Amino acid sequence: MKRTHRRRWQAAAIMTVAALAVAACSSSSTSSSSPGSGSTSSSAALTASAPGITATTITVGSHQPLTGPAAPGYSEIAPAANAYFSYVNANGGVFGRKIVYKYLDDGYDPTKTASVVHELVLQNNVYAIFNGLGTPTHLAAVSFLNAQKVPDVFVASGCECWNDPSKYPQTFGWQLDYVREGKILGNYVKQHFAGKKVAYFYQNDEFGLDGVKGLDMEIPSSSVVSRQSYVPTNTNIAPAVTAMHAAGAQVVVAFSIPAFTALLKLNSLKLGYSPTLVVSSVGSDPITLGGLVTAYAKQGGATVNGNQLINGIITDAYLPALSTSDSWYVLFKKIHDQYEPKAPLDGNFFYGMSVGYTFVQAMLKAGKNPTRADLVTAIQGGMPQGPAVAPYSYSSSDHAGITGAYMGVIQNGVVVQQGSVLVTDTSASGAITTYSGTEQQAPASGIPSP
Amino acid sequence: MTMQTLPRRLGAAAVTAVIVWFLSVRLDTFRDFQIAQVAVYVTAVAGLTVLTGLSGQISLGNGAFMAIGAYATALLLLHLNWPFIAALVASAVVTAVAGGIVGVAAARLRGPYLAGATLMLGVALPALAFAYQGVFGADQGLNVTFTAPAFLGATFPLTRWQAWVSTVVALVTLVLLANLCFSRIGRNWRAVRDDEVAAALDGVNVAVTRILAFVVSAVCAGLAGSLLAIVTSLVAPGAFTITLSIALLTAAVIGGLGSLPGALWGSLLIVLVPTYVTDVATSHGLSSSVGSNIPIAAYGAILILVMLVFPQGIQGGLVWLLRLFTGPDQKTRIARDAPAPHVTPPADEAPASQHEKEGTA
Amino acid sequence: MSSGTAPALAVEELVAGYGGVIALDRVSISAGTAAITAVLGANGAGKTTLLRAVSGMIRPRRGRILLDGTDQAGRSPEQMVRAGVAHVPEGQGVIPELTVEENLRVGMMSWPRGRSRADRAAALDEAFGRFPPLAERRRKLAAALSGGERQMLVIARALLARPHVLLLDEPSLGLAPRVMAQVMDLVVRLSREHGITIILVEQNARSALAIADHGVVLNLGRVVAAADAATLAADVALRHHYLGF
Amino acid sequence: MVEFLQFTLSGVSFGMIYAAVALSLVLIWRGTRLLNYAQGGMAMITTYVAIEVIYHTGSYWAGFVVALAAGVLLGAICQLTIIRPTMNKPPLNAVIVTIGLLILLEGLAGIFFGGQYRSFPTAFSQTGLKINGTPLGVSRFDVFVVAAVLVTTLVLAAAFRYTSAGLRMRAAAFNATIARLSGIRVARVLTVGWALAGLLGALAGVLVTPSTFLYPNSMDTIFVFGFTAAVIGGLDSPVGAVVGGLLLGLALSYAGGYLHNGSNLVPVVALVILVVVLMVRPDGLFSATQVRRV
Repeated sequence: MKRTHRRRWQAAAIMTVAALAVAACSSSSTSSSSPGSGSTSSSAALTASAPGITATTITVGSHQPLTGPAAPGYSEIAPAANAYFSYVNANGGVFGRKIVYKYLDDGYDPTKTASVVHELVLQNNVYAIFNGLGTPTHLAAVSFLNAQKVPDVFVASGCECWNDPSKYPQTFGWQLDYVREGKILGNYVKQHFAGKKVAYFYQNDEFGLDGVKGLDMEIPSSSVVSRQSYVPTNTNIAPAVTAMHAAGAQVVVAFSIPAFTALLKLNSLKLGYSPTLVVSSVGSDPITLGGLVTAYAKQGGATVNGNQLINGIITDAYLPALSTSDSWYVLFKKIHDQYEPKAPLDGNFFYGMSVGYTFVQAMLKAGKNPTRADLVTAIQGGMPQGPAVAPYSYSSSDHAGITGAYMGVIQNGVVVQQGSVLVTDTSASGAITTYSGTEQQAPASGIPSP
Repeated sequence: MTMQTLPRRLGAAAVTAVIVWFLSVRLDTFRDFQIAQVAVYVTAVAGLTVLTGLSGQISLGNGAFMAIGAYATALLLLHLNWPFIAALVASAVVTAVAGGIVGVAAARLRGPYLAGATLMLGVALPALAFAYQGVFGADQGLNVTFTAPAFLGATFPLTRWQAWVSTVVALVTLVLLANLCFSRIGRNWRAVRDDEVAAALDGVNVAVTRILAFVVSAVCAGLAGSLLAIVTSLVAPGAFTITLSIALLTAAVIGGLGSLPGALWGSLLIVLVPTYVTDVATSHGLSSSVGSNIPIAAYGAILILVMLVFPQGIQGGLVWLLRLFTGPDQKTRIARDAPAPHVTPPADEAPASQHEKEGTA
Repeated sequence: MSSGTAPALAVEELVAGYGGVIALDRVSISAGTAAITAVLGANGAGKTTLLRAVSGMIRPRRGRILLDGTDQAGRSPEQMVRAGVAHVPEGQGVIPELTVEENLRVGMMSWPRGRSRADRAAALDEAFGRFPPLAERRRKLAAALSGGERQMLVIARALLARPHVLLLDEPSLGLAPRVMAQVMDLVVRLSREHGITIILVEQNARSALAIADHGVVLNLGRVVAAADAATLAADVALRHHYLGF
Repeated sequence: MVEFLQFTLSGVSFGMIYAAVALSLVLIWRGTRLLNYAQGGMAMITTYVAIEVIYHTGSYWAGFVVALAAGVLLGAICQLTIIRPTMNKPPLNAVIVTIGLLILLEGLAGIFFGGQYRSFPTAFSQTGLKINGTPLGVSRFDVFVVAAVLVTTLVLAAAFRYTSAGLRMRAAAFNATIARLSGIRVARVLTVGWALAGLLGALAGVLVTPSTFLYPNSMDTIFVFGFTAAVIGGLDSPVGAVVGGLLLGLALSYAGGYLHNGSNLVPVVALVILVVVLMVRPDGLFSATQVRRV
């Protein structure tokens, strides 16, 4: 018996060594298998201006929900950005350097996010983390990145928490944050549906809650008759819709992802309930939405197509409409067809391209041999307006990003702009003003000028 | 006997600690982070392997106990600024209570009924973080700030400190568990697992024994959750989905159910395999929808294969190899550590127990 | 079927066991057609293992199992029952969750597909005719039966497989003496009237030898004696030594 | 009052889905004493098959039938290839194998069908039914869902009770030893059990997907609730599975509708119901154990 025990624990100890040795081996193999990093880790200090930057490459990393419940929709963003980078690389790159975009799957699980971000920074020596997706996920990485002084740029989440230069000097938001978006939508509802009964339908997380926060800044609480939240993992939203129906809401403002905007439509259909729908840009992408509701439409009695079911949905947008008349759409479609033809050219893809474009802008502004600090300084110095319809707010005291959007109505699968671009801030008192500037045209070369 | 072997286990633990220390200093800081992760999982999996392997109770909800430990730690660090060690102990106490409650409910349940109840627990508990957003912060969860002590110097990598802390906690847990397993309590667990009636006739209090097992595994999960809080610096419901609970059970069984070294193999598997396969997949320039799903598919395939090739898990396989050199005395403990297979008699050759007795008499 | 000369069932040099344990060590037995062969011995002697080996429940390691002269060793239970060997295991022979009639229908599962509903119905009626108590309860769950009725049910089910050889494991276990006597009578009738070869495993050696033509004594997996039932019953030393009466 | 009616009807419609999943679990449990954690994943795969067929043939019913056939096939193949080898190993091995199968299937779905939401057409109109002006909150399709599950259940129940094949399955499930000694080829019967379970799972998949959309994880939640329903009803009882499914469907619908912030509490409510039931009856509402103990 005792002998057995001794042997067991000796065995355990020996095996531990063996196992950790295995870990060590797999370390070497992983780093060599990740493009660029193998050389950087050894030679970065000698020739390149910063970790992740060599004479020939800029390696940036990201965490994305490529698998798991959050993958639908979001998993196309990184490939889209990557497609834009490939286009830039093929056309001279950034000061001759090619961008190596290494995005890893975190399955929308914060623990995994922490793991992959540590791997990207500590092992693959990325220059920056770019467009890390998701609020709870990125929150698991943000303090580590700032502690490591790694630029954490253009987070793919509309949380206003990224705009905190004193706490997170390395971190920059990009997209229109949900509070601003809520204010702009709320403002529209206040103006156009005064006296009507309003209901909120929102995802029960930071996205929905911040959105509602913005709405409440504009819409008088007296006119809000029902507030229904949903959980993305539970697709039975019949109770929520029934409640809004019963409350007699004539206008439903939705901070929902496309699938749940579609389910909202489905459940209204079942109740013979047809309120005016006001949907945040996240959940109103006509391409995605049209595709999702087509199935109902097919069997919906009449032989309508999906677009007719979503016609008249009121929404906002901070990126140009996906119409052939828009220079950005023309550019991005060209790149899409060349580098990622299989992916659907929808709002998410457009988003990925646009944020990729912004990153190239920032890298060009950061200079020929940028340090990590140079990138942060460059962005804080203010960024020229890109594909987005509204200007960026970037300054040393503001890391938010896009500041405004225009209202629009979905007609035949396209968001048709209503009125001019509106800009605002995240404070309850902050006014919503018309933006006088004009939308930028895409450069002929498709690459921003330094 | 426990008293005599205690020093040996402490010795083994010390040896392992030295090895880990050496590796943590030699390897790059990301490996430190992985060591910390492995330590976190080992702590949780060891508790589960005892619960399921020795006392014969399955749990698909130990992720919930990790969540409880993690939130307890986060709240104490956040609002009361307790030192981590105090928060760690407090979390253990809290999860012990939670484990007790669940254990009482579980004591009457068997097999899939217990699995179903614990599975639902694992699904439902994170939902509370949304229901009480004021306290638990909904999906954003709670931020945890954890820094290396000043005396180590400003340049000391945090990940290494995380690795050290987690490893120490894990090793202490393992030593305590080892003593428990071979004490009277451990023997009672096995007795109850193998034959409740016989155990009861021997004067073992079946209910108490089973509940105690739940408490122990809950405490281990709680400690792991507490460690996870300081390793990921965030406690959010997204980290404690049912996927985590299933990963824990998987690790326990793959490693070798009821074996503490097995807990280590299982944890290494779930930490290293995904990272490794991902890097291989992405480095071969596959389209992201394919490349990102290959690790998932591979992981599933590995689970199936290990279970078919090594019915007793990795530890079983290793011991079998070891026996080739060190004689048959190892066989007994596989037999002892493995759960009694009679719970599901195979549809074909299933000798009714009295026949077996006659056969082996 | 078989010519009276060749034994209906002959077991030669049979070795079988569980895991590392040898439960049967080169056991040889031959059972004449329509005869009752009692297999006796203390607990753990290997009696049940012998039946399980013959019915294919466990795969013999060595040796032959001759049915009307052809070796059947290593066949599965499904095949053995089709070959004409029915095994009534000790204890829980009935399926309590099924009705009495369903339990009996299970007995006909080995029949070739071709057989008509009428044949099956007739067979059922015959069984109920032979066991009136079962007929009364045909739609009740078998769980509701008494010990004796359960034993009837199990034997009736075995007979529905139309066996040449019937393996009975402790049929009298836990039965009241009067019921036990009925069961023993039934066993005798099965051999005499229906020409079924019967292997009877019994703890209760006295009553077993009373009805058996032939007896075999096992001890620790080996045959220690094989003779006429009468001879065995008369052998005082053997009785004291192995059969405890 | 109208709301109550609407909650009830939509609760029934979802409840029947849970019932179908629960039934498929019960089928396998009764035969093999094994819980198939991959049931949802298998249903997800067969639903992808259905979608491909529908979009190529344009016929819903072609997809429907092919999905069920695929379910039968997948069930049988899985049992023969990876489940049978685990039968004489420690029971948890089989459990882990099914979990591994689930993960494998979800990975393969991602590889071959991509991770995006796919919408699934329906056989009948999704526009809501009305009774003299009052919307019921359910569509013709929901009626079809309920009918399809009920009919399938009744057919199966009848087959189990009155056919020789059904008797074979029950005998094998309750006492494999006796079954084999009576000439029933138990191994074959178990494969058939998995095939039928695969069929029920596939049915649940095609019926629920129009209201959830299809993606590799789309059946996860459905499986969890189906499992819960099966446990509530008692894993040995097909009737229990249906009752458990309806019970859960209704309870969750009311909880979502009447509780403040109910959508968050849905899983908690499910847990409470489960615990309460199991505390009163540790083997579920319709457990067969009473019979067993005799």
